[in-house]
Amino acid sequence: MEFSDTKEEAAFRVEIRTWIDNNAPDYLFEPLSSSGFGSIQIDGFDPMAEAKQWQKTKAEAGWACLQWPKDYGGRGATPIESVIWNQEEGVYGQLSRMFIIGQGMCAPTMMTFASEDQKQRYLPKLASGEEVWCQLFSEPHGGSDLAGLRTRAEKDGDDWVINGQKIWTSGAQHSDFGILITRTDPEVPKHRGLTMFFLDMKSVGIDIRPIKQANGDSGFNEVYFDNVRIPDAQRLGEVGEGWKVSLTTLMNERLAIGGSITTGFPEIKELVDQLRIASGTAINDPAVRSKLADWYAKSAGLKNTAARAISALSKGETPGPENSIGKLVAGGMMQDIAKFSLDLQGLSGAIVDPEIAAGSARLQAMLMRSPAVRIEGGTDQILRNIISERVLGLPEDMRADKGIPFNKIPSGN
Amino acid sequence: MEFSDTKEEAAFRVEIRTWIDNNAPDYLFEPLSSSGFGSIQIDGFDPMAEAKQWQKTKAEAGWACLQWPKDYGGRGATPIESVIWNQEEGVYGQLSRMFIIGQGMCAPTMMTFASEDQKQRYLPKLASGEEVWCQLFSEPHGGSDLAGLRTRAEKDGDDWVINGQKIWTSGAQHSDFGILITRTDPEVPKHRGLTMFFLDMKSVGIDIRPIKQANGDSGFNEVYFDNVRIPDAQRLGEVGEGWKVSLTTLMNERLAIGGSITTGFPEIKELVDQLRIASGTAINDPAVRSKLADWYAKSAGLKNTAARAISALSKGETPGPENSIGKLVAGGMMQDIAKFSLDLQGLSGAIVDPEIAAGSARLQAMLMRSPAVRIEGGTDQILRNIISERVLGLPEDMRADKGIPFNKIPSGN
Amino acid sequence: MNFDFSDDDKMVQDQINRFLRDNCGFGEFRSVLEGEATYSESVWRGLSEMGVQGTAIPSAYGGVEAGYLSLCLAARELGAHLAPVPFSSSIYLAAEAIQGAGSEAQKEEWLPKLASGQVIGTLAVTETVQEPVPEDITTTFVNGKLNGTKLVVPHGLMADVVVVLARTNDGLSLVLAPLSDVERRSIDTVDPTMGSATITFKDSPAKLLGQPHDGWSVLSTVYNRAAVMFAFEQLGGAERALDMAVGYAKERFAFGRPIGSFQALKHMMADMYVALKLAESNCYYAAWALQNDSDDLALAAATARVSATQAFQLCSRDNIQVHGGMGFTWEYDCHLYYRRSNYLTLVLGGLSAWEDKLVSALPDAA
Amino acid sequence: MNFDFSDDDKMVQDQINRFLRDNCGFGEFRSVLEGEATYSESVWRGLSEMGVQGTAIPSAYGGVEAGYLSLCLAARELGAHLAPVPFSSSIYLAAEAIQGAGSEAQKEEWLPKLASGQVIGTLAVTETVQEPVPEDITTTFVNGKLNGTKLVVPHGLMADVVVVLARTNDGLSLVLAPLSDVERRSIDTVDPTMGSATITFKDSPAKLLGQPHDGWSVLSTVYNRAAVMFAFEQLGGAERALDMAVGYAKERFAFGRPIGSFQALKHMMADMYVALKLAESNCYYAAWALQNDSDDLALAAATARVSATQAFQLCSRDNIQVHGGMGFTWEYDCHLYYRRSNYLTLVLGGLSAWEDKLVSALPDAA
Repeated sequence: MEFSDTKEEAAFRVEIRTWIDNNAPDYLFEPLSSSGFGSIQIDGFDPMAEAKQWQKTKAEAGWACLQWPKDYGGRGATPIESVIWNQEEGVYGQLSRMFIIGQGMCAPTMMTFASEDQKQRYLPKLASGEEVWCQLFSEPHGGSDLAGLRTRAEKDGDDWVINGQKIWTSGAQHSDFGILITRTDPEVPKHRGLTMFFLDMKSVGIDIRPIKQANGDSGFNEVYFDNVRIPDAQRLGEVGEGWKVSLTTLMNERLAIGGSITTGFPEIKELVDQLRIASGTAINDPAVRSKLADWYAKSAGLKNTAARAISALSKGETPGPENSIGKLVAGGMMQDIAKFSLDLQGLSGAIVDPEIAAGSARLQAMLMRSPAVRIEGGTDQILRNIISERVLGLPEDMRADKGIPFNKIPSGN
Repeated sequence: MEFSDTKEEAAFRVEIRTWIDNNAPDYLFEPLSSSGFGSIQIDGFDPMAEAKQWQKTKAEAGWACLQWPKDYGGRGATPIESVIWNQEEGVYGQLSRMFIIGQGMCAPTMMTFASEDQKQRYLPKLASGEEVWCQLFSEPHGGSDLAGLRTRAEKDGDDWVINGQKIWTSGAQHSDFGILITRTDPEVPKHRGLTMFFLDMKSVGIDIRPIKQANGDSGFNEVYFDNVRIPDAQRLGEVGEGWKVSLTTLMNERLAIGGSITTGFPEIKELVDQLRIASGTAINDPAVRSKLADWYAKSAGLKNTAARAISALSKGETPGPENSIGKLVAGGMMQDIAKFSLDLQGLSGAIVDPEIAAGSARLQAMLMRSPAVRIEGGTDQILRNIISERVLGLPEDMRADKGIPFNKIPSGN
Repeated sequence: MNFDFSDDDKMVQDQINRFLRDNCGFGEFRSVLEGEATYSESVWRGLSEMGVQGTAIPSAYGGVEAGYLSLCLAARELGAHLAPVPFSSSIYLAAEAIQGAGSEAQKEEWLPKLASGQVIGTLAVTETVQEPVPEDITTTFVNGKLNGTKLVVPHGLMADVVVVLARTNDGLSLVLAPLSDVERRSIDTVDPTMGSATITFKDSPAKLLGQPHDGWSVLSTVYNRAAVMFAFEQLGGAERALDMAVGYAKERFAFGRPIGSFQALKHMMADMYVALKLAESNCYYAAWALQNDSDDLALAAATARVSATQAFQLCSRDNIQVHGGMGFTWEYDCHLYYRRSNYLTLVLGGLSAWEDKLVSALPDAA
Repeated sequence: MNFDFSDDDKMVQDQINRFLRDNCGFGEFRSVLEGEATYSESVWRGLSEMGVQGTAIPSAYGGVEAGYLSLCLAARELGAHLAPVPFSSSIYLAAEAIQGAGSEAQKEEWLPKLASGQVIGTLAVTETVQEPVPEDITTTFVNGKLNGTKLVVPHGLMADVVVVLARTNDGLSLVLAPLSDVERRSIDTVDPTMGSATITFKDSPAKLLGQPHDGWSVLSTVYNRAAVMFAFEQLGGAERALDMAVGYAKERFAFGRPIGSFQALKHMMADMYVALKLAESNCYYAAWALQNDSDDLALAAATARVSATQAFQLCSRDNIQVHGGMGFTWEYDCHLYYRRSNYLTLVLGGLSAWEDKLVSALPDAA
């Protein structure tokens, strides 16, 4: 068991650190460091433009998408090297994360299912940030029942014609391309009638409408399809095999490790180190200490679990569904931390103005954003299903839709 | 809204208090007050003999089973009068509770389904404690699935012949009679093939074996039936209607209100008022105070909810399934309280010797007994089902046994 | 013993419910949320016409004198409908402070106007970004003039008169100041419909309310009384949030069945119900203690406050969870309850502070 | 970076697992539980033969010198099997105290005997019914003689030698006393298999261990190191309790389906898994910190201790719940894990005490 870098790892870390020191947009260090939880806000800068510039700089020096093959714009690096990059990139990683859907989820799907020509055409520009991608999976009627999607794709000559609606599409408004899952056969059980495509987001018939979230941000969109045409050459995988293709995408969601998961612990620690409450400085209050200890133990547990996943990766093992615990733990914890931090401040805890509130109102932002963390990308309930069935091997719940043709499944309307 | 007694209620309370002062076994006051949670332990006394004596004394003076008709050994009192009795009986109520299964659950069933002759014969002796009753419902294979019982009753002339096994029968070893639910038809869906009886617990073929519990007590028994004969005249309700009959019994379980529910709050309050911890007296520690406040709010909530149920009773309304919250809240709370109280005492908290441990080791007894509270008489999970379906009207879970003949239901063996 | 509200009180509650249902829909609410108005004047006027503001104010001062039990039920409805009006600040805080500590002249001057809704009042305490302790109060009241800044005053945006905790010679006192000539600035909070403002007094005229130097202890009494009424608002909000969750879970299908048939969600809602029920029973008792000025009002109020805060926080939070992604849109109403629950948790000081008060109020042998 | 145990360490763990599985079944455990023996001598001997007691003791003192990583894995197996032997007291406590504070002569005298299992050691601190603070210690050590009573000493029933926290002149010191000539009385605790005893010293001969007056601080170091190994025992117990629950839930049917298909139980077990996994990762890190005498051992140990305590408490508690009524019988093994989890929570001081230590050990900017 060894936590320190090997000699080679240490040297690689120094190389990265030096390059970042010389090339990172250090004028963004301060604003990125105090950026509220949720969407990035950088006064006086356009976050997407800054992100694209940083990604381009990295790509030109060979620091974009480290694990991708060099042919597709990557560096052909090892998993551990990639983790070291993520650790060293630090706050600038917030800029890079604007491409995470495309690079982390669309790209692995393209690598597995697109033609070599398509890979050569699309992947390098995805790596360099020149082209942005989104993922069109969720639908209003689906919710946690991802495979219950209704967007239709019908064959018409060499094209497919798409009609329907997607929702919760991150970054659709910035995107050049997207991967899209559709229903091509409603008369077979739900997992069997699906087909995956990629498409140009500027296609005729696409209408993108931002969703205003409960916290006032608009990071997601609804995307409407009205007779949108996609050439059959842009199909990913076989007709009717869309669910299997989507699993490639979703599995890669779990591999985005090494970056640190937001739990709220550093924020509340910073608060209670300073805050005065009735009994004195908050950090000295036994009630605060007890909660703080539990939260630290959880956040350390997540960090150490991630370290174990990295170890597994470096041995060529694939991290399994046990990594579902990360978001499950972090979501609830963030919500609890935010609630408790406000509570300690009395009425002034309600203030959300970052100029006035303690800690630039990051904990208030967390209060308003954390309910979504417990829902997006798999609700707490879905994650517990995954853990109990796929990790513990418990039997699945009774299913009302098993083996039933999609168009015969009860839907309440 | 009025919390004080009316003039009549106040007078009735004084009458009870005077009678109890003059007649209660005051030599038992101390031992009953410090009795561990779980079974009653009274050094040098036989609890059942003392309980029978107290019950007999009460019955002779008209203070047994206050709400029952006078003809059956009661007093014909109002619900509120009965509540006042329970409040005033105080610690001596621990003795009376030894008859609670018979008086609270068997008796209502007998009143509804037995013949007038049978009622005249059995109820007065049940009221006076001369005869003790038990309830034979649960089975090893059933668990929460109460209606999944397998004990067979087969007709043979004017008798029924019983074979099978019951479990979790409180007080079977002290009992003269019992009510018994059996399966008379395994070829219809499970709720439809059941039939209820009452029987003499001294019948040939009954074998009673105490179950040693995890906490070392033996309050429950297994009861085996080997060709036990019951006359058809002792059938309660129609053949095949046993489930409906059992609901009468189970519904009365919820009506046992007015006595106070054990939560552990008084015990931990007493502890922390005295206990010295690192920061000083425990009651002054903010972490202790925060938990204490939450527990008090819950225990007050239960007490006030019970008061509302009493109000409803006094208006002739029947308290509904919302009273399921009592045990659900109290069970978990007791477990939390016990754990936290031990925690505050360090290693000495592990001591269970009542002569040495703080508070006569009542909190340690609670630690060891409370897991059973979350299971017996409906698990936490069953109670949440009841609340969500019968109070909130949420749809029932999918059922694997719906409409299937009992002997075709999957049972895993 | 009769642990229930009277039929009269329930009838009044029902009237308020019907009025709010018909006149305080989410359009009304959202125009305040989106900043088109600071509060709903039409709802405020409607409540005035029904006499709701004056429910517990003695008839000698222009009130209805229907008592606190009735006011608590009104609060429950206001909470259920998230009524965007300055009711809580004006009635639970300002009117209570004046009734409790004011001189006869002050009562005669202000209570009738508060009772009729003609004047809106509030209470200003917090000056720093922390739970206030006496040392934090630097606003001064000297020679009839107030000087200083109150950082966050609920409904400070629209109040006409404010009770201010201020420093006098060598102690803290409550003073009463009309808000005609002060600087007020809107301050953003988790619930934009609470009309919060930062108010700066510069030689603003004011008058002592009650005895000098007893400001902190009078404040504590006002808070105890207000806690009961706020608890009823929280209870109303919690109940409505649970209703929303149950309603959605019955109708929304996933995996071929209503999501409300899944135990994970059913049991979550069962726990919401449990929290609600415990809070409700504690609120009932606290209402009785308030109406009867019972000796254990401090304990009853803290108990109701703690459990109603927990219930509203739980129900509003998990209502979002039951709704899934939809629950986190601006368009759905879930976040309005979540916002309100978090503001109401803090308005009289945080939950921890009330837990501490509860334990302090416990009798020595509980 | 390699965050995993070596294949060698895992092989040793596997051997211990197989030995305990074959030789430390519940018959062995129950004979101790029922009071027929104070501990399992055959298991103790078997462990000795495998050299397990000496795992982390230097070979110069008769140990195997295989290091703490290996000892932690051994602890995990002992915890999983609830091995009824005085391993924890003898090795994590007594041997650690002697290794950390003993003179060369004391190490040479005692460590080889502890390493071989020939002698059983323990540590005696608690004298009163509360979490010990320095003022509670009234046992004295004067002129080479111990006087006083230790209320609850784990494995005090069978120990041959004990490290005692005692008062010397004007401070607290650790002293080492053979247990040949003392009064010991069994004391009932939540886990009857931990051999707890009350021990009274009357002019009992003993020798100073380490410097005079540094008893409290050495104790704290011993506790930090022991905490890591106890955390692995807790981890092993938690994992086994979860395995029991999962196994039962797959096989037990109710309502026509395996109870493990109900979300209420599935999600309960998912939460048990989450707690276990967090604890496991924290234990791994703490093992590394222990083996490498890392600067952050205090923090790593407290973190592992807190999360392993929580995991074992949760898993052992909810394992009973999954088993329903059967889980609460003496006959089923669920309560054995529940009992052990509660004893292990307290053995080094309660969870609250460790939460406090954790926060004290946090770096200033976390």
